[in-house]
Amino acid sequence: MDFYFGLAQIIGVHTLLGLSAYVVLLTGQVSMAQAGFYAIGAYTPGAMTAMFGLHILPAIVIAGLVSAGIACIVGFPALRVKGLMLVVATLAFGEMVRLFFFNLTWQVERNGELVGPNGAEGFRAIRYFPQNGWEVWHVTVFIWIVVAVVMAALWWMDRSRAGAVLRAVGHDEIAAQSIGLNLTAVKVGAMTAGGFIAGLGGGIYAHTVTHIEHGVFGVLLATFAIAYPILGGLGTVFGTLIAVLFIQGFLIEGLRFMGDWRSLLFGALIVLAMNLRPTGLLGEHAPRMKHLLGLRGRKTETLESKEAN
Amino acid sequence: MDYFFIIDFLQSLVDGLLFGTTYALIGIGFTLIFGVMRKLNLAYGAAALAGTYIGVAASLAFDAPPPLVFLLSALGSGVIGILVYYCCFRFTPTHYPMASLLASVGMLLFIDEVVIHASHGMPFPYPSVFRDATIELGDVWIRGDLLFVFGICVVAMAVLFWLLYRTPLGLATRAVSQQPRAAALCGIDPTRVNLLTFGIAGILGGIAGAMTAAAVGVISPIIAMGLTVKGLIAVVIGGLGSIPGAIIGGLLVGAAENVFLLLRGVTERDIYVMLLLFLFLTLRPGGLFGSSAGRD
Amino acid sequence: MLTLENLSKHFGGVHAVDGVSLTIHEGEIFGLIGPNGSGKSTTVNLITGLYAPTTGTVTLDGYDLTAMAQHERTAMGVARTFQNIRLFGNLTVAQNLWVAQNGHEQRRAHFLPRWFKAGGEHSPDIDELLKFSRLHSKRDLPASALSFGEMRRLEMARALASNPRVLLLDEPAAGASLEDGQLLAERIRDVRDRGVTVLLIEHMMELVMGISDRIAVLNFGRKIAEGSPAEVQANSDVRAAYLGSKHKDEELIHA
Amino acid sequence: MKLKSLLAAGLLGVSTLALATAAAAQDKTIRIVGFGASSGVVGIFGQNSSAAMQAAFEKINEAGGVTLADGSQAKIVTEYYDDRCNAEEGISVLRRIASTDALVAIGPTCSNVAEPLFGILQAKVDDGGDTGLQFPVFTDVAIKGGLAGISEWVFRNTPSEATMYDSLFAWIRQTHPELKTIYGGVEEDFAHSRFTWYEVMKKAAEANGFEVVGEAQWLLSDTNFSNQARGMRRAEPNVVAISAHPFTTCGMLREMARQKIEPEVLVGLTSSSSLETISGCAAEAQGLTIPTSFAPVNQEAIEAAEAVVAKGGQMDLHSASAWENAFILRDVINAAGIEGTAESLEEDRRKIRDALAQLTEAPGLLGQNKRMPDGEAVKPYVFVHAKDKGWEVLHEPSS
Repeated sequence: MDFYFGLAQIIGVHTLLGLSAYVVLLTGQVSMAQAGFYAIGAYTPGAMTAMFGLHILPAIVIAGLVSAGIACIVGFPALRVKGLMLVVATLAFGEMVRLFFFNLTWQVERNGELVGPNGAEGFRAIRYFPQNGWEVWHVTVFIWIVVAVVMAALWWMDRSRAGAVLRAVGHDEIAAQSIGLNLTAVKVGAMTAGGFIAGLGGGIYAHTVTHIEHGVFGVLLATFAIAYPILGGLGTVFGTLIAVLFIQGFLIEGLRFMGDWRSLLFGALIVLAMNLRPTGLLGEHAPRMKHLLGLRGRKTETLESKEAN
Repeated sequence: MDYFFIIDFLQSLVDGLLFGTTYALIGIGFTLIFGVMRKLNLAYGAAALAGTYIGVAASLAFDAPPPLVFLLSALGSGVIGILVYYCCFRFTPTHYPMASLLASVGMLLFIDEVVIHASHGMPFPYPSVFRDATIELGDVWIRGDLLFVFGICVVAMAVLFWLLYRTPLGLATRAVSQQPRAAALCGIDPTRVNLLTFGIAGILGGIAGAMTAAAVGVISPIIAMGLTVKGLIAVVIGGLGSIPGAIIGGLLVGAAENVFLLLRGVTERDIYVMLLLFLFLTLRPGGLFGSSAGRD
Repeated sequence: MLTLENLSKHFGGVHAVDGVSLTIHEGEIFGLIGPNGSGKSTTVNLITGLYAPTTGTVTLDGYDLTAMAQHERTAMGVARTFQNIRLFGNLTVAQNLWVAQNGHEQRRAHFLPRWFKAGGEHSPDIDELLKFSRLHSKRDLPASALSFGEMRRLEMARALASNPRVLLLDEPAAGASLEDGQLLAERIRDVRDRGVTVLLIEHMMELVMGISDRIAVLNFGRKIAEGSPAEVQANSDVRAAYLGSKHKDEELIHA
Repeated sequence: MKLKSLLAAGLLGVSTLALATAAAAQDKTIRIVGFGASSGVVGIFGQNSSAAMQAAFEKINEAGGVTLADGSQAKIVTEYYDDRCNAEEGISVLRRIASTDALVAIGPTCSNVAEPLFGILQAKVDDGGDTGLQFPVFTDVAIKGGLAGISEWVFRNTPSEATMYDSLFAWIRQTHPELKTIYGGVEEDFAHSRFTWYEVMKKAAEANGFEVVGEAQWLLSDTNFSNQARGMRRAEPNVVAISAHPFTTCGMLREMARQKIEPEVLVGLTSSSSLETISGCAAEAQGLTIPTSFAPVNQEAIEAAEAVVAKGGQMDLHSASAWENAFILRDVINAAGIEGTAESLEEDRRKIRDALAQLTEAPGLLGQNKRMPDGEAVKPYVFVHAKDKGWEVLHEPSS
C-alpha cells in the first residue's frame, strides 16, 4: 500500500512542477527556469527544517515565497526576450541556479552531525517526515492537500479575468498590448506565480526524498516541467495532472513489466502522443461541459489552423 | 602577470576557438531548421550523436578507415535528421509550435535510449587523424587533430554557403525561411525544402558529433546533452537565423568556456558562461547578428 | 484633442513617416488616406506606441503620450483595430471583450476582485457591447470560429471595451465588399455617436469620403493635404500622388 | 473442424497452465529482488548486477535452495527492477518491492539513488518515533563511501575504497621508494568520483608520504582536457591518480598521451576497472593500476565469472558483489530461521536484518569479507592493471 502512497507523492510533486510551468506557458512563454525555482524551493526549506528545526508548513510556504521573489526578479530581464531566446535565457538561469548549489557548501552542526548542503555531495538527511512520526500516507495526504489547493486556485484563476488575460497575452502579444494590457506585468506575474508553485513543489520534493543534489535539477527536469502541461494540453489545469499521471504513473511505473522496452517506449510514446494529439491530451481550449459531452465539432479546429499565421 | 598565465590564456583561447567550431556547426544546424520552420528541434543533438554511433558501428564492424567513418557519421545523422522531421514536425500543426517542441523532446529521449541500448552505454574509441601531431608556436601548442576538426568544420561551412547561395536548392531554402507563404505560392514545395533542411542540418550535426568524438577520441552517449545546450547557446549569441552569427557564437562559447575554466576552475566555469549568456540575451536580445530583436 | 507634432519614423534610410503634424478634434471622424506605403499604418503604430518615433510628439488632451508604453496609452484612451485582424482566437467572443476591460475604470481597491472574479464575462457592459456589435448570439463561441465580418466587428467591439476616447481603425474595410462598406460606415457613425473620436485609415475612398468630417492625405510619409473631403478631392497634389497608382486614381474619381 | 481443433488446443493450453501453477505452488519460494539502473547511460551496472544475481540464484536453487525454519527447502525467485538512476524512481521501486512478499532487496547501483533511498529507511531499528521504511537492503554496487551509516537497515557489500587505496599507495611506496609526488584528476560533478579523490585517494596518498602537487578537475560530460593536462604536465608528477568514470578517464588519458605526460604510476578509480575502459581506450589505459575486489584469480571466481557471462553480463567488482550478496543471503536465511509465509513477512525481514547485522565475516569470491558494525564491508582485493586489452592482476596483497 505504501508503494501506491509513495507513487501518489511523486505524482503530486510532479504535478506542482508541471503547474508551475503551466502558468507561464499560458502567456506563451516556454520557461526552462522551472527546475531552477524548484531547486531553490528544495534547498531553502530543506535548510530550514533540517538545519534549523522549523516546522514543515512555514518552511514550504517560505520556500514558495523565496522562489516567487527570485522568479519575479529574474522575470524582468528574462521576459524581455521571446521564443527560442527565452528558452535559452531561462535555461541559462536554471543552470546557474543548479551550479550555484553545486558550489554551495554551508553546513551547521546539529545533534553532533554536520547538516546542510555540501556542494557536489548534495544535502543529506532532510528527514523531517520520518523523524516527526509522519507515516507515508500522512505525507501523501499533506501533498495532495497542497496540490488540491494550488489546482483549485489555478482553476479559479483560469475562469477569472486573470486567466483570460494570460491566455490573451499567450495568443497575441501585439493585440494584448493594444487593448491596454501591460505585458511585462502579466508575464512577470505569471512567472512569479510559477515560481511560487515550483518552490512549493521543490520544498515538498526535498522532504520526500531526504537527499537532494544539484544533478537532479538539470535540463532534463526543466524539460519535464514544460512537458507536463504541453502533453496534457493548456486548456485546463487538469491537463497537467493527466500528463503527470501518464508519464509518472503509466510510462514509468505502469510499463515496468516491459523491462528493457520501457525506456525505449518512454520517448516513442511521447512522440506518438504529440502526433496524435498535438494540442495535448485534453486539448488547447478549456473544455466546457457540452464539449466534454461530445458536442464539440472538429470544425473550430480546422478554422483555426487556417486562421493562425 | 606571469609568463605561465599568459601562455595558458593563449593556449585556452586557441583550444577553445578550435573546439568551438563544433559548437558552431551545431548552432548552424539549429539556425537552419529554425530558419525554415520557426521551430526548435531539441532532438538535434541526439540525432548528431546517433549518427556518430553509426560511424562507430562501421568502424567496429569492418574496421573502416577514419574518413569513411566520418562520412558515415555525417550521412547517418542526416538520415536520422530526416526521420526526426517525419516523426516530430511533418504531422504536427505548424501554428502550434509546442507540439513539435515536445515531440522532439520525446525523440531526444528515444534516440538516446536506442543508442544506449545498442551500445550498452559503453564508451567506444573513435578514430581521429593527426592525433599525435602538434604544431608548436613557442609554448603554445596547436593540436593537429583539433586543427583537422577546425579544417573539416570550415570546409563544411564553406560547402553549406555554396549550397545556400549558389544553388537553386539554397534559393528555395532561403525563400521559405524569409517568406514561407510567398515561397509556397511560387511553387516551392515546403515539405521538400524542410526535408532537405533537416537532412543538411543533420549532416552538419553528424560532422560536429564526429569531430567532437574525434577530438576526445572516445564517444559516449553523455555528450548529446552538452552538444544540444552549447549549440543552442551559440545560436542565440549569434542571433537567430544568422549563419555567420552561429559561427561566431560557437567560437565565442568555445573560447569563453576554456578561459573561464582557466580563470575560475571547473565547478564555476559554467556559472560564468551561463551568466554571460543570460546578461547578453537580456541586454542584447537580438544577438550579435540578429535582425529582429528577439521577436519569435 | 489628439495632436501629432512633427512626427517622424525612420527605418534605416527609409523615412516611413516624415514630419507629420495633425490635429484631430473631439467627436469627429477623421480620415487618413494615402497610396500604399505612404506611412498610414506606421502613423497608427506611432500613435499607439507600437513604434517609438524618431522625432516628434503625440499628445492627447495636452498629455504627452510619446514616452508612454502601449498599455499606458490605452489607459489614456487610445484604442485601435488591426488591418489584419488580431483576435484572441483561443478565447470566447465575450472573453475577448472582457480582457480589454481595463482602461479608465482601474481603481486599486477593486484590483483583486476585478482580476480574480470568475465569470465576469457576463457583465452588463459586455452584453451591451455584444448587442451593439450584433454578436450576442455568438458570445460563447471561440473567436476563431467567427466569420470574417464578425471578426471585424468583434475586433472593433474589443477596442471599444477598453473605453477609449479615440479609436484608430486601421483599414477596417480591407477584404470587405461594397455593401459591407456601407454597413461599416453606419457602424463607424454609431461609434462616433457613442462619444468616441474616430481616426479612420482607409484605402476604400468611398467609405472615407462619405463619412469623414475631415481628411488628411499622406504620400511618401509626408502630409500633402488636409481639409474637408471636398477640399482634399480638389487638391492637385493629391491627384498627382494617386495618379502614381492608376487603380487608386480611379477610386478617387469614383468617389 | 478447424474451430474444434483450435478449441482443443486452447483447452489444452489452459489446463497445462493450471497444472504448472499448481506445481509451482507446491514448491515453497522466497523472493529476493534486485534493483538499480538497467537502462540509460549507467544501465550497464544494473545489467551486470542483474545477470550476476540470476546466475547466483540459479546456482543456489540447483543445490536445493534455502532451508526454512520448519526444515523445508525453498527456492529463491528473483526479479530486477530498473530505477534509471533516478532518486524518486529508486524510492518508488523500493516501496514497490517492500509492498510485495520480497524478504530483502539487493541494490541500488547509483550512489545518488542510494543516499535518498537510505534516507527514507528507518534510521535506527526499534525507534518508534521514526516512521522510515523498515526493509533490509543489501547494497551491491553503489560504492560512495560511508553510506551504510545512514540507516541500520542498510548493509553494503561494496569494497572499502579507503582500505584498498591505502594499501595500494603503501604498496607503491614500497615498490617505488623513489616516487615523491602525486597529481590528482577528479570528475567533480559525480558524487562517487569526487568523494573517492578528496576523501580516499588523496588522504591515502598523503598518509603514505606522497606530496600532492596539484589537482585537475573536470565534469562528467567534458570533452576537452587540455587545460587540465597542461597543469599536470608542469607539475611533473611521479604518480597520477584519476578518479573518474571511463568516458572522461579515457578523454584525460588521451590528452595526457598527447601532451606526453608519462607518470611512473597511473592510478584509476575502482569503477574504471571494467570492460568500458578497455573498450574506450585500451592503448592509453595501458598500465592504469586499480585496486579491485574482484578478479578471476581462483577457480571459484573464474566459474562465477563464466556463469555471469552466460547470463549476458560481465563480472567486475560491482557485479561480483551482487553474486556474493546472493550467497551471503542464502547463508543468512538458512541460519536465521525464516518461516517464509505471508504472515511472517515482517518478522522474516527483521530476522534477515538482524542476521546481517550480526555477521562479522562473510564468504567472498576472493576470500573472507569482513563485516563492519556500521553495515559496511572490508573485502579482500587485488591490484589489477590494464594490459593488452584486458585487466591483469598485478599484485595480490594477501599473498
